[in-house]
Amino acid sequence: MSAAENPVAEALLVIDGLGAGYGEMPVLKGVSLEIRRAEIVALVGSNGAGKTTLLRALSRVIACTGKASFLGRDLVPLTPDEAFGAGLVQVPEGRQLFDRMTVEDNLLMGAYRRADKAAIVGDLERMYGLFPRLGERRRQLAGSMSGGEQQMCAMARGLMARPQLLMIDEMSLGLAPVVVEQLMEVLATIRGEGVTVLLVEQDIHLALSGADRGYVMETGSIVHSGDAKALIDDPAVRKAYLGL
Amino acid sequence: EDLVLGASVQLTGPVANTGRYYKDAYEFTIDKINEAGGVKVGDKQYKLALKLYDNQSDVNLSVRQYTQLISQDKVNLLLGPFASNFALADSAVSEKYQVPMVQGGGASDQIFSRKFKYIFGTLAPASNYFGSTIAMMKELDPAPKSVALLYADDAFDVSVADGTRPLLKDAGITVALDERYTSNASDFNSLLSQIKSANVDAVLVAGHETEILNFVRQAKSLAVAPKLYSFTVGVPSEDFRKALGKDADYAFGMSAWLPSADLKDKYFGDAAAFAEAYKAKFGYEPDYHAASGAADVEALVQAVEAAGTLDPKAVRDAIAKLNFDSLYGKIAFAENGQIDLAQTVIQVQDGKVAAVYGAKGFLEKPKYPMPAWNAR
Amino acid sequence: MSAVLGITNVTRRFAGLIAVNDVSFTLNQGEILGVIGPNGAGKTTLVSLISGTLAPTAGDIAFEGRPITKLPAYQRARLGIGRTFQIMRPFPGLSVLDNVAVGALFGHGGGESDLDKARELARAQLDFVGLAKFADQRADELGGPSRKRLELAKALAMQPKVLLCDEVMAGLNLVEIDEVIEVLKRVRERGISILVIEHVIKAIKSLSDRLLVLHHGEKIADGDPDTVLSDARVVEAYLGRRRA
Amino acid sequence: MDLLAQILINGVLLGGLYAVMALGLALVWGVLNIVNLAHGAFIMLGGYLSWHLYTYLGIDPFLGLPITAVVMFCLGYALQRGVLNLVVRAPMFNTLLITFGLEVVLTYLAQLAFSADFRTINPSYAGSSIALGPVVVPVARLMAFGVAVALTVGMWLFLLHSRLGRAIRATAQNLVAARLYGVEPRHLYAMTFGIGIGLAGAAGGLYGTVSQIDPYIGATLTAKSFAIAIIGGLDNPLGVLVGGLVLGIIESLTVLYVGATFGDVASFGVLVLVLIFRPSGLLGKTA
Amino acid sequence: MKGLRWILLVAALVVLAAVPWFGSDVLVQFGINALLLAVLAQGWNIIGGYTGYASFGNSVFYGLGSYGVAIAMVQWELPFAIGMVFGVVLAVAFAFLLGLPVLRLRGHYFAIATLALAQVMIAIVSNLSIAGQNIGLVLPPLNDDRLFYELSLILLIAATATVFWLTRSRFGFGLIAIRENEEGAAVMGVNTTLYKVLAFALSGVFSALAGGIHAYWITFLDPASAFDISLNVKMIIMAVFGGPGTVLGPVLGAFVLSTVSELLSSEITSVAGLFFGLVVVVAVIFMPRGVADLMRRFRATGWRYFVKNLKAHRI
Ligand SMILES: Nc1ncnc2c1ncn2[C@@H]1O[C@H](COP(=O)(O)OP(=O)(O)OP(=O)(O)O)[C@@H](O)[C@H]1O
Ligand SMILES: Nc1ncnc2c1ncn2[C@@H]1O[C@H](COP(=O)(O)OP(=O)(O)OP(=O)(O)O)[C@@H](O)[C@H]1O
Ligand SMILES: [Mg+2]
Ligand SMILES: [Mg+2]
Repeated sequence: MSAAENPVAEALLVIDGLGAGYGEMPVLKGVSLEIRRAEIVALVGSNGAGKTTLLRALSRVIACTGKASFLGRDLVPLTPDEAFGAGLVQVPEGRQLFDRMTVEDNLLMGAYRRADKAAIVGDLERMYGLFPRLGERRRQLAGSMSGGEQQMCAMARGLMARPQLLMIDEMSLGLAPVVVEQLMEVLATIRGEGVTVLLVEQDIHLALSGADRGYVMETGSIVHSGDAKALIDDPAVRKAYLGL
Repeated sequence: EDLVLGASVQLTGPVANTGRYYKDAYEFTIDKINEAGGVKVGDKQYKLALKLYDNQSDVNLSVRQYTQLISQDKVNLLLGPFASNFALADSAVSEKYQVPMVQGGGASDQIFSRKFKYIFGTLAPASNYFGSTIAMMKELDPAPKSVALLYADDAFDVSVADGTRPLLKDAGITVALDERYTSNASDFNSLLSQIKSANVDAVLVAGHETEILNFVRQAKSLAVAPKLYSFTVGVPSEDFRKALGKDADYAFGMSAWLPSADLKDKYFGDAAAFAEAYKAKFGYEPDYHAASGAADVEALVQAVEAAGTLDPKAVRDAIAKLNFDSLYGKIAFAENGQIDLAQTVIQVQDGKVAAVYGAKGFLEKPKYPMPAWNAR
Repeated sequence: MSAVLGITNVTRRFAGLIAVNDVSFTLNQGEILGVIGPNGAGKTTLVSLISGTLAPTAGDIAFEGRPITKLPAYQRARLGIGRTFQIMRPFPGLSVLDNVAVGALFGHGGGESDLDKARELARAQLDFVGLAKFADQRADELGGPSRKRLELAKALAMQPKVLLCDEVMAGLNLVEIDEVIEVLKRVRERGISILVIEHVIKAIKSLSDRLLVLHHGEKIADGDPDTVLSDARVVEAYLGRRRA
Repeated sequence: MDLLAQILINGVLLGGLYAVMALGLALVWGVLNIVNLAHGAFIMLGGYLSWHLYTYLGIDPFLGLPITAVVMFCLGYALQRGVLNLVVRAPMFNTLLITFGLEVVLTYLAQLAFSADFRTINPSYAGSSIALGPVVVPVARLMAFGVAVALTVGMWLFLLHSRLGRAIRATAQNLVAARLYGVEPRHLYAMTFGIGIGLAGAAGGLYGTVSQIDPYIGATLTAKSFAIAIIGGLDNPLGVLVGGLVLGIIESLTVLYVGATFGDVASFGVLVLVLIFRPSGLLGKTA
Repeated sequence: MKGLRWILLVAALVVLAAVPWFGSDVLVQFGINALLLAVLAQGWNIIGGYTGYASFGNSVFYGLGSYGVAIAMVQWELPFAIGMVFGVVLAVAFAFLLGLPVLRLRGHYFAIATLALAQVMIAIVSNLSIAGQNIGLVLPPLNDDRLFYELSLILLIAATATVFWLTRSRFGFGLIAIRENEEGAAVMGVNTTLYKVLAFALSGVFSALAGGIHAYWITFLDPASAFDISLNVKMIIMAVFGGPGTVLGPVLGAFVLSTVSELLSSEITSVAGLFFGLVVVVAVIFMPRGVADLMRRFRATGWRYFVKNLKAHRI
């Protein structure tokens, strides 16, 4: 509905009938959705619904069928590095840090495709400002950090890429409430800078309260969608995911 | 009809470099004998043929190949592989099937101490490799008083060292440094530094050709120049002189065989003719490995002709009784199956091998003492 | 109530960093003890110290009154200490069922020696945590949240006396969290004492009999959940304004 | 005393050579997690290449090093792209198998192409030396040592502080994450292997100036390189230099004080001890 | 289905056992070598395939077994059987003494440390006069290849039965858990140190017995051939080629590779090695999960099996 209110915003990502799976087993069964520039979209759903699979397909690490276009460009034939190059950046499930590299090297890897050296240094400092713990530990090996610290590192690495669309899988996982709160503010800030966010979350309350719009996924397809506030109030959603 | 000789030698693998002497010598000699009409057994005339396998420098494979040669390919008689450890294992096969093997590739004393009846060897005994060198040292002026004895840690070279020590003692030469080193060692800097600091007159090295090459090159780069150094291998071979160029000069060595015209041969005329024809055919000079291989073929042929039959047992007895002159020297096996040949001392002089000392004393003037590296 | 676990003045350092600083507390028989604290406060380190995968720099740990500080991890497991890993470590090439069977084969008291029986026990645990349908899948094919459940099932199959749960609810939605809370409550009914680390405040509140707060490796609060959660220091360091 | 000084110098110079030999192996192993059993065979090929350049074109072996390294780099790049990339995601042991196969193939090809004869690269200065008082420093080894130090330091700077170096490390540690962050792994893997093989080629050139080459030297060189890489640690090229030096010195001292057959025992003994007390090598980080 | 498999297995064993009665001498000798290599690969499978520790030290066990037999028979003039026992004792002692420190290392580090042990053993044995130092020992020849063949076959059956038992025992499960995640195994109660050492020793026993048989058969051994690293590489290659961590994989791997290598060396004698290398490379690319996996899946997928493998493992 937010999209309807804001018809001028350009469609950033358009997915139509997207299918993907592992080996012989299909997981996504024709997913369709649309994300516009500078919005925060929440993707929620129960365990095993296929959210992570969708992000993997969009990042092109697994094969997919159907249509997906990003900024008007067909995503399907791209390789992961090309998808990244187009501005589609993912903070993956399970963090996937470079464990035996330092925190700083991890962040710099986020900026691997960027050539603007000075700006990279600036962004690095910005990340250390956002996550002081990372600043204190810039020489620590990422793999030896605590779970939550690693999550911060993964977030910061994603931001270092200066994405067009940032897809975050399980953002709040393992983070202290106070940090989650800060991160939601960060998302609001970068949205203000024109970055679009696709937020996959189990904490539906959190996700929908911070997002503009939401999609609910169930066993490989979208079952509900709409304005975030409206979704929270949707009795079906409340019953299935909030246990109310 | 064919009289087939079987052999398995190292055509590939780490010792292929020496293995090829045997292949070439076997084929060369067989061709020559066939040109001369082949072998006459009783009143039948046979052509010689060779069945040769590549054992890839793998002992297990060579044992299997010898078994195959005897039991499937039904060869009549056997020629040997190169190297003592191969000869040790393979001689058990010839013994088992009671087919005689004459081999010119293994000199280790163990091969001949097992009381096997079907193995014969044409290399000189390991223990006496340095015998003639030490005899010469006594007559040099000034005679070396102290030596360093270095040897690789394999069966053959340990045997050489064991045989050399009492000889040195008898000659009244002190052994200032007695070191065993790892086979295939490529770094001799530490040993050379010790040699330099012990200031010995002579260095005797029993090892493999690569080691000797390394030794000489590193001796030069560390400016280590004793009055004399002598090596069990390398010096007679062309490879050695090619690899070292001028630095090969002054190196002493020994050979039980030299391509001299004094060694008369039934098929080749004499050893010099053999060497010449060999070089013309294969593009490199034969050394004692090749001559020994050629002699092995001749020994089998002579024994068959003497026995007048192809029966392996009869041939075996004929081999034991052989006594003939060949390009390699006099072939007559001792009770244990090994031949005894005196080693001639040789030296590289101006890029050529010169025979300097033999049973009858000096043959040519040795270049002695060796000058410092920067003075040559 | 008797203490099953006694932690006395335990300290653990990592090159130049004190992860756990002079912490003492007890876990009582049949109790559920909640442990919270900011990211990097030392919670996971504490669990590792108790389970024996890390050795303390100083201090003592006792199980049922006997010192276990020097025992290797496997002996502690046989005594009845089971743990889960926050950064999940299944046996990736084994089936989900066999992952759990390892616990049954080797756990408390040396475990079951018959393979078939162990698999039976394992199946029961999978039912219990709701993973039965994945029994024959390879463990590394499970999605994140299912792996959390697998961690729990593995630890439970050991038939432990003490269960150390390191963020087993992270990444679950509220309905699923309620299911796990139920599971843990039933585990406690079997007489198993539980230490839970969790950032999901709702869960920790409804589960814990007592709450322990770590901050910079130090214990800053220990007591009744409601009191602890309203402690000003805890609010500031951990909860943030929104949740408070 | 002079002897000891001489032996130490020998050890240090030998160590430098060892370090270059192991550098490529450590890179490929530490970064790509490929235990390259064909490493020694690549050193051997590098040696032959240098030998040909020297013998037929008269190019000085040290000046020829860059050529050798570049040619070998191309070979490595092609091999990774064409062959090894096909098995990157197969179970770990497979890289062991496939590099074993490569080593056999390369060795036999070398024998077919170059025969089993020994080759030496013997420029005029190869045997010369500089006398420092009673101590003699062989020129060729000194130069090889200089190249070794330069290469290691260069590698260190490259891996730790360049963008490409960082990406190489990242890809090795987490292929999925690296791809998610814009790395093109096919090319990067090939670059890494290429660099490793280029280094092996350079090592071969150096080796040829101090020792001789035949098609079969590979296996021993691989084993030696292993020991060095591990003693120093795989994380860090400087570690490899340290590993090489430690090994060189220990071997030289062992020959002096214990006996020449104990060189290997000492070096491998030290290796085992280092591993037991510092499993990530002397300079490795313990994570 | 199950019954059929057992019948096939028994039939295969009968045929194998009968080889010396109908096969040529060369076939029997080839058989002895292939069987012993299969034993080595199977022994390695226990520590490498099941426990996940890539041992390069199994050739040390092999060497100890060889020397056990040689020393007993040559120096003490004891019968062969006692020599075998002595070899096993040496191997087990070695596994416990050196396994303890070395098995603390993981992954490639373990591999290299064990590699080093073989080097050290060569140096030690070269200095022991009872072991004949560098010269080695020459054993009395026994012309009974049939006996050697049957002994090797029995040993292989024993090794394979042991591995089969592993797959369905608590001990084997513990080893697999260690392979999959050692820390995880420890916190679940697996005595990792003990299990690893036991696996190392068990794998060593088979290697030692194989070494003992081989020494008596080839009648000669010296330090370099007894502790030959390339033999260790061979057994790994065979186990991996067949499928590590499976019951029959290493045996299949050993048989297939031995046969290929034998055929090559008798057909195209001097470039045999080259082709052997190529075969290995191509095999890894198209069947990286080994012969055992191929046998299992090939029937269902046909030639697509190779294409699928290629697609699944490349980047
Ligand atoms: N690597 C894999 N191999 C095989 N199947 C997989 C793999 N990863 C996920 N799956 C399966 O795909 C389905 C969808 O998983 P996915 O991870 O996309 O769900 P999700 O919505 O992200 O759920 P979660 O809340 O568990 O993260 C699940 O049934 C899961 O078991
Ligand atoms: N191996 C290690 N080396 C260095 N520092 C470490 C190591 N392990 C943990 N740390 C540090 O110790 C501190 C405590 O870590 P721990 O994992 O116990 O935190 P935690 O309380 O579990 O945090 P989280 O809630 O994020 O999981 C962290 O700052 C972490 O970076
Ligand atoms: Mg997910
Ligand atoms: Mg934690």
